[in-house]
Amino acid sequence: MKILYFAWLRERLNRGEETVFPPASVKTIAELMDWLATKDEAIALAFEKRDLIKTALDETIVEHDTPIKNAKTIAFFPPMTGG
Amino acid sequence: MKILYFAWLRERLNRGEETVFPPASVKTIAELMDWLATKDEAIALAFEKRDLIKTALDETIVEHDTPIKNAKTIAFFPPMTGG
Amino acid sequence: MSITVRLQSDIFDPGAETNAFLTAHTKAGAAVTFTGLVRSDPTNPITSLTLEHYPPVAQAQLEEFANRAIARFGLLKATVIHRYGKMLPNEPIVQVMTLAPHRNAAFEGAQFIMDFLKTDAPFWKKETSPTGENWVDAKIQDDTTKLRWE
Amino acid sequence: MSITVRLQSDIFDPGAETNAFLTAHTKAGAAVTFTGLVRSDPTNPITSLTLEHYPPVAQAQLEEFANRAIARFGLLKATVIHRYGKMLPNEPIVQVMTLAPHRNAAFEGAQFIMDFLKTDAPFWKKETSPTGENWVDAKIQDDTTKLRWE
Repeated sequence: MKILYFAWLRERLNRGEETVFPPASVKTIAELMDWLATKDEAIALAFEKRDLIKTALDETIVEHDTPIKNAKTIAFFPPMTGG
Repeated sequence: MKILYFAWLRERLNRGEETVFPPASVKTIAELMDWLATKDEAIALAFEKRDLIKTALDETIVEHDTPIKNAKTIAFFPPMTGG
Repeated sequence: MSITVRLQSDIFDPGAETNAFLTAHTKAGAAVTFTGLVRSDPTNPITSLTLEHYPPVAQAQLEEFANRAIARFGLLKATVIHRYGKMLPNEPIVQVMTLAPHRNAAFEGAQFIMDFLKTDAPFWKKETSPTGENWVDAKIQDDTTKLRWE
Repeated sequence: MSITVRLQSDIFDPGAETNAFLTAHTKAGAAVTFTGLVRSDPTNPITSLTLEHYPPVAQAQLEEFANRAIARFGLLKATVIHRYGKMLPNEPIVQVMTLAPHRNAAFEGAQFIMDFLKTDAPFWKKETSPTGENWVDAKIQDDTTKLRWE
């Protein structure tokens, strides 16, 4: 599963993407965030305020409680500031 | 005193302006409209629906009950349709 | 001067006017251009539109609306261009441009000016169609729309 | 197609885009162009602004907002141009253009697209100033503004 990071998340983690293999017990995006946080202290810190992290699953913006199923790409990013 | 007519008022009356000399008893625009109507049947007809006639006194848009005083120019016109 | 009002019979170039309006301005973050076009609905086509106006009052009223928009919405700049005389379908009739630090001010400033322009600036439209000439009726809806600013 | 969404790093010409958008269109009576500019307030000047984006999602979201605006306000046409990469003060960042039979639809359509673009399209702004770099915080006000369309 490919993970993408954008904006200050990308800068803080020093990477824009990575490939991870979460166990079958990780069923939702929220659970994926918990699992990523246990593996990496920088992620744990960056994900501390959960409501400041937005997510997209296979290029569709979704809520944290969305089931991952067979998703190929999950993106994490801060609230948008375009325009 | 100069009177100006615009749009369909001008077309119906066949004139864009005229000079009139109302008596001293004509004190407001509404009274001027009454007086003009007594002098000219086309004006009487055109002024029949008073709320469809807007007015300006010396280049300022005003209500019908405005005193004329020493006004130089009074304009009559239909509701505006610009833009 | 932060406001400009131009009445002219010549056609104007909407994009060139926008670019001329968008000169560098400290604090500018948002610009809105509204362009009113001569509409010729295929179910009721017109061959031309003629606008009559009362020049000094039209100029003064548009300057007043622009100044009130500047004060009310904190605009940095506002320009109104309004044509008179004969024009053809799809040609521009009017353009209102606003510049502001943020988008809501720019949008609302332009809407405010257009709402008052529609009902309170002395312009009158006459449509010419294959079947004759017709003075356009004022819309009650325009009076209602304007009430949102009270 | 009545909607166009373009993401690009190159600067664009606001007026030329407006003119290209204003092609003759039956029923068109009103056009609105909103242009967002790189703001550099003199009390807190920046040297440049850099926009990061998530390309496929940004494209899809903007197309969705434009299509929803077309359906909701009866627009004839809508175009969104959004830049990414590095840009300088006073340069255009974004332009939204709407074409409609009447002015309220054109204004509201452009406002609707901008309101959703601000909060729901994946773009992120980083300001560079003489004192360093700073990711711009999202504004709660933008979430509130969007609620007017519910």
